[in-house]
Amino acid sequence: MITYLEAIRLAQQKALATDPRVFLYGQDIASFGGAFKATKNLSKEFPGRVFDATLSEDAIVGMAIGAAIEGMRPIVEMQFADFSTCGLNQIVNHAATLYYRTGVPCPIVVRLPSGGTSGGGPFHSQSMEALYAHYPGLVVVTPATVEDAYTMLFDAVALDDPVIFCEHKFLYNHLKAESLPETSLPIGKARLARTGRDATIVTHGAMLHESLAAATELAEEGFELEIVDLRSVKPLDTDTILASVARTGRLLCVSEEWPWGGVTSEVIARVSAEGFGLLDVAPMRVNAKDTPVPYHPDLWSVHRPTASTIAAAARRLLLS
Amino acid sequence: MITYLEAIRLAQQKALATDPRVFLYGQDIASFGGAFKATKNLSKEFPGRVFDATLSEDAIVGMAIGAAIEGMRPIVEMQFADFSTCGLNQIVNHAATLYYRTGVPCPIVVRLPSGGTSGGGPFHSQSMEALYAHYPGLVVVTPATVEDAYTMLFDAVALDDPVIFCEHKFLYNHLKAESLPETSLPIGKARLARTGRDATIVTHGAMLHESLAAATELAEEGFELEIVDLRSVKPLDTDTILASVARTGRLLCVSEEWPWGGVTSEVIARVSAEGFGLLDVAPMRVNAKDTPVPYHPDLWSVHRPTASTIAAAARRLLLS
Amino acid sequence: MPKTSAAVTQADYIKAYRIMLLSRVLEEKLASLYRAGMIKGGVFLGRGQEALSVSVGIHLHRGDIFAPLIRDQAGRLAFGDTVLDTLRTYLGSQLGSMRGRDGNIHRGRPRDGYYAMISHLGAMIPAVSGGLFARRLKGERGVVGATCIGDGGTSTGAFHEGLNAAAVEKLPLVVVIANNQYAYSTPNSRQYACADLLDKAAGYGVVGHKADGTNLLDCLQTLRRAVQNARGGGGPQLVVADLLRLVGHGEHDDGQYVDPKLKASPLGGDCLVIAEHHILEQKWATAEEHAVWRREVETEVNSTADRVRREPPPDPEEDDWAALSCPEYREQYATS
Amino acid sequence: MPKTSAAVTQADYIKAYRIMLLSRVLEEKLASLYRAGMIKGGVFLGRGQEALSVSVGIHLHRGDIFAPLIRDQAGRLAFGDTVLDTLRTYLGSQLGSMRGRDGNIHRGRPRDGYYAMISHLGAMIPAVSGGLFARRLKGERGVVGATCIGDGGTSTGAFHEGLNAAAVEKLPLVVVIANNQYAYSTPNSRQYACADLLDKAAGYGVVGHKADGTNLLDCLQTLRRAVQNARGGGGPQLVVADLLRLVGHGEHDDGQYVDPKLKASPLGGDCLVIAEHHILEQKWATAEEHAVWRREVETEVNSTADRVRREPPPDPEEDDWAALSCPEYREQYATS
Ligand SMILES: Cc1ncc(C[n+]2csc(CCOP(=O)(O)OP(=O)(O)O)c2C)c(N)n1
Ligand SMILES: Cc1ncc(C[n+]2csc(CCOP(=O)(O)OP(=O)(O)O)c2C)c(N)n1
Ligand SMILES: [Mg+2]
Ligand SMILES: [Mg+2]
Repeated sequence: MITYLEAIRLAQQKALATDPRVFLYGQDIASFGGAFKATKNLSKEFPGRVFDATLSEDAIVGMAIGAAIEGMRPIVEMQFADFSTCGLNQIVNHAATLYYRTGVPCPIVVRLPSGGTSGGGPFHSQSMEALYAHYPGLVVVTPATVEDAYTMLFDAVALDDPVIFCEHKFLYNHLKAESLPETSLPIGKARLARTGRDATIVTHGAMLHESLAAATELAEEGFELEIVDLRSVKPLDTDTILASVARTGRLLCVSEEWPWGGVTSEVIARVSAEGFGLLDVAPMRVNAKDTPVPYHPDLWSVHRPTASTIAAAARRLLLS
Repeated sequence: MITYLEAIRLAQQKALATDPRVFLYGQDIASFGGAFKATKNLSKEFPGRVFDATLSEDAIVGMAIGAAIEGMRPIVEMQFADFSTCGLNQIVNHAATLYYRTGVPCPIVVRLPSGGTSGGGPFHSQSMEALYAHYPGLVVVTPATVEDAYTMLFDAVALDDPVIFCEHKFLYNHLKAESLPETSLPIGKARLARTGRDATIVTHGAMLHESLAAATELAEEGFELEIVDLRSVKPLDTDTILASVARTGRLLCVSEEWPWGGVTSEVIARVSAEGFGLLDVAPMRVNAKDTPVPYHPDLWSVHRPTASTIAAAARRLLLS
Repeated sequence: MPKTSAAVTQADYIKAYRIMLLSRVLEEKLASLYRAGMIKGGVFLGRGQEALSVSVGIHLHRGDIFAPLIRDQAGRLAFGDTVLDTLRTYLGSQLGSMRGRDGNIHRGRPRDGYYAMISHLGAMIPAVSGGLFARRLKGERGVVGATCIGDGGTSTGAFHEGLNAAAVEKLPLVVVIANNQYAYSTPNSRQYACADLLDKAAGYGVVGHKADGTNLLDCLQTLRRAVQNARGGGGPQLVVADLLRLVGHGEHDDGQYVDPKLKASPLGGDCLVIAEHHILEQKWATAEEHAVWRREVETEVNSTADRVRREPPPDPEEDDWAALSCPEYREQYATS
Repeated sequence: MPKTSAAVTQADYIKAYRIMLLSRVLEEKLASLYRAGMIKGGVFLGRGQEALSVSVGIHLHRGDIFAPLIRDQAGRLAFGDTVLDTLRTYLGSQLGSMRGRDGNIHRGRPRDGYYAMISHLGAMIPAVSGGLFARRLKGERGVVGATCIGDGGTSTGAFHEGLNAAAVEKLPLVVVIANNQYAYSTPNSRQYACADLLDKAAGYGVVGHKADGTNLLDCLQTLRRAVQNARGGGGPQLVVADLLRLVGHGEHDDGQYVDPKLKASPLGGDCLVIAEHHILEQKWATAEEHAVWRREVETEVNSTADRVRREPPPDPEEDDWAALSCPEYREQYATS
């Protein structure tokens, strides 16, 4: 069985093996294999292609940008997504503006181990997809399955533009697959993770699995929920969302991020603006609470959406 | 006549005069009076209370946080909003989490000279309110009038929580008022900038004035637009917005920021979720284009919303 | 203020040693609670760094500012933190200073000058500087602020900006670099290229001090001098202590990447053992007295742990879920 | 690679001087276009810094990497930038390298190793380092990368992180600090506390060089040595040149805060005038020849400016408004 984490490792392995322009750069990723072991053995397998970085997120991203200008395809690992705030300036103001300003694309991939886990606390749990999606010039992806972790990372490396790769730590060892696909939906396309006629849940990342569990719960009550896994939040596949809402007439957006200006508000804004007539009732959203992510497992499990809070919201939506 | 810029200067003067805990910290703000002269003469008037900082945004905010812990009320000036990305980590991960984590509030004000001006280009034009509003623990305000620039800055200093004060550079010398009010709406309350029955425009900052101009244009065509000036984008005064939409049935959100996850998407998401039945037609939005802010004046004036693009959108909304 | 620091006495040494011992025993307890699955997230220990850390905390007064980092359990205890609050924070007790909202090393009581670190390394340097700046503005004299960082942390922009700003303001700041040879798995050879981290002091225009991190006496003397210099108006002080992290980065890590040569070198000495030997050699205490000390701290740690484990966890229903202190500015979202 | 650099010849000096002269005349033109309202935003000149800047650009080869900063018009021209593209970028011409999307000093041609600075100071240091790192990975040898920064820029975290990372990788990077005594209005006394910015070199473990920024010969010699050291495998080189900004921060600023004592000191000398005198004294050219040089550059600058002013501005209707290179990933918004 291949875990989500192993899929990320294998995608990097494949990228290194097939594209000489690829190299890996990040803290503790060489002989140690990374804080989560996402690069385990790669430095041995690809000597001179995997480098330990200094404790300098700004320099890490800046170095990757320079290397990309020279035609390389760096994959950068942030030790936790939360530390990318220290490299944010280079990401949003340098990598993201390079093509627009100079016509030279900036093919870097920044891997962000994202999202909450038990005991992670305020600084090792953040979901930063909305922050990066707000800025023009970045592609922001949020794989929710082992298959997507693999194919989307490989595809991200092939892309000429900077990609923020939000991989979810909660899924690292939690998700497993029998085998890995050779191809898949391209970046930018959402996927129907479950079909149903009664309401559409739009979600991404770890919340896909909470939403699927909620749908199972609701199915026992006779409701069929359709679930759209966004896969990438920028670009956002409005067409697939609208097509689903056209079928169901009801929309629930679920995300582990903070609510203000997050994926849920962007999705609801688009559906309301572009598919107003498709909505039978008011769209709803379920987000994390608007506080830092708490440390204690009991607080954490209430802070983020779960199958049961999603199911409760879905029930309200279905009865409205 | 008092300009918007002078109002900001006077608010700081009043804060320094009335509260011994207040001090100012930022690049070139002491004897030079700041890049925009928002602190002109204050270092002379308040010796030992206005300090030139090193070229170190992270340290500037970090110092302000420490001073706030010790009971002071620092007002920090970023030379341009765009450079706050270099201090973002301290803002979103330190200032914004302090109260939640430790119970000790963090009363700092970070002034961000925001928004586009002719020839400003990609790095001197950004509107960063959405970035900060996404994070829990911050109050984010966007004064659009001389009066608000004055009262909201003074109120921001009095607030126990960190405030991101997005002052608009385009308005600095453009807006003038006869006199300054003693009191005003509190932070967190939106204001009806114009009443009308046909549609609601929700906007903030420099876009208020473009929207007002659009409303004047539309009035000549017989349409009466109501305009809500948000004043603060976090907290967002959903009640005032909903009350207006209840009267007009039509919503157009206008913002100079980039669209993805910006104020317009948050407002539309809230109105759709909480006031779905109030909407007669699909809500619309007008934003800046999803690229860096261009340098050439001709590109810039098409990149951001203007009275005429807002009027055009309003016409479509009214006829839909 | 005297220019030369008063000598470290036997009493000072023993006081410091006993805090080190308490810290070591407490950390062993934390490790065992972690292994038992009772602490979630991670446990990060200061084993091998107690001599340095205690020397920082012990030279600070009430009214000073201290922002400890990952491996400063000993310094925290010396500055007034308690076994009780340490355990409460690790176990996420409702009654701890962080009320379960934050945990492990991310704890403090800012109102008491004991700042609560954020994870982002380097960030506490400007924060302590700002605290000192505020004290100066308020007319307080003789205050010192200290903060610790690792070899890895010196590579952050925050370290640089913070130390530079403190130097420009000539603040009474003591920055202590625990050069434990690794940042997580990254050896110094991949972290910096200067001959010695002390070479950085001149580049900031601050006073530099070197200490042998395995030697309690040297740490005490060096920190006494540095703190007194700062207190006396000498501006920022940069202390670099060489030592070795005698444990994994966290308790999830066996640290097998650590070079055996380093372990075998003088850097690999255990400061606690060395100090114990010194006390016995100097006949400042007998082996029996020492055994009593250890039993005392073990009793304190164990009984406190038992007590905290019976305390209620934070109740999500009771929590106000408020990131802002002003209730009127808290946001309402139409979310579940 | 020779360890000692070849001497700077008369021809080298004159070549450099003539680029300085071109730069000065071009910048005067930019200032007048700004005053006439034809350039929007700002104009930031390198007056007084031409000797240093040209010395950087002139020692780089095709295939090297150069990331100039605010005051590097002379260095840009030496590296191959043109009067034409400078004017096009300032005037926002459609035909300029930035196509009106970015302007003034924010220009470059990254594909030619000529990186386009972003405003955030310090950011170009890791970018050039990354470029050099890539070249090394690709097996290229003998490449050098250079970038410039001000006294103020040394206070950024980016400067520190970038230079440190370059030192760890021992990259052939030359970082040139134009210590022009002010960052905008902020004097060095409020910017750093070290005795000399050169004291920073040891803290990074890089070679330090000092130059007299008012003296072209010294700048040429120093940069030649630094660039050759880097090219020869000596790792990062830090060059600190002392001089004075002989103009406001930008053309909107009269710089009246500059200390008159500094202006009157040797630091306040105008490198262009000093070099001109040197040439005349050395009889490397007559006053008449010099006058011809000046007329030539004036003609070039004026005629190019006239040409560019007739060029079309960017057409918003024609622009694809694309921040991403891959068309399929461009977002569509239901906005007007
Ligand atoms: C800005 C930032 N980047 C990354 C991390 C993740 N991280 C936590 S501890 C650590 C290693 C720290 O090494 P060092 O500073 O030498 O301290 P030590 O652990 O050796 O005491 C890293 C990389 C962090 N906390 N902050
Ligand atoms: C990170 C960052 N903060 C603030 C600014 C605004 N700014 C532009 S130039 C400048 C002064 C630069 O001084 P210095 O580095 O000495 O260069 P000089 O202008 O003297 O050549 C400042 C503060 C900036 N560009 N980048
Ligand atoms: Mg270390
Ligand atoms: Mg300068």
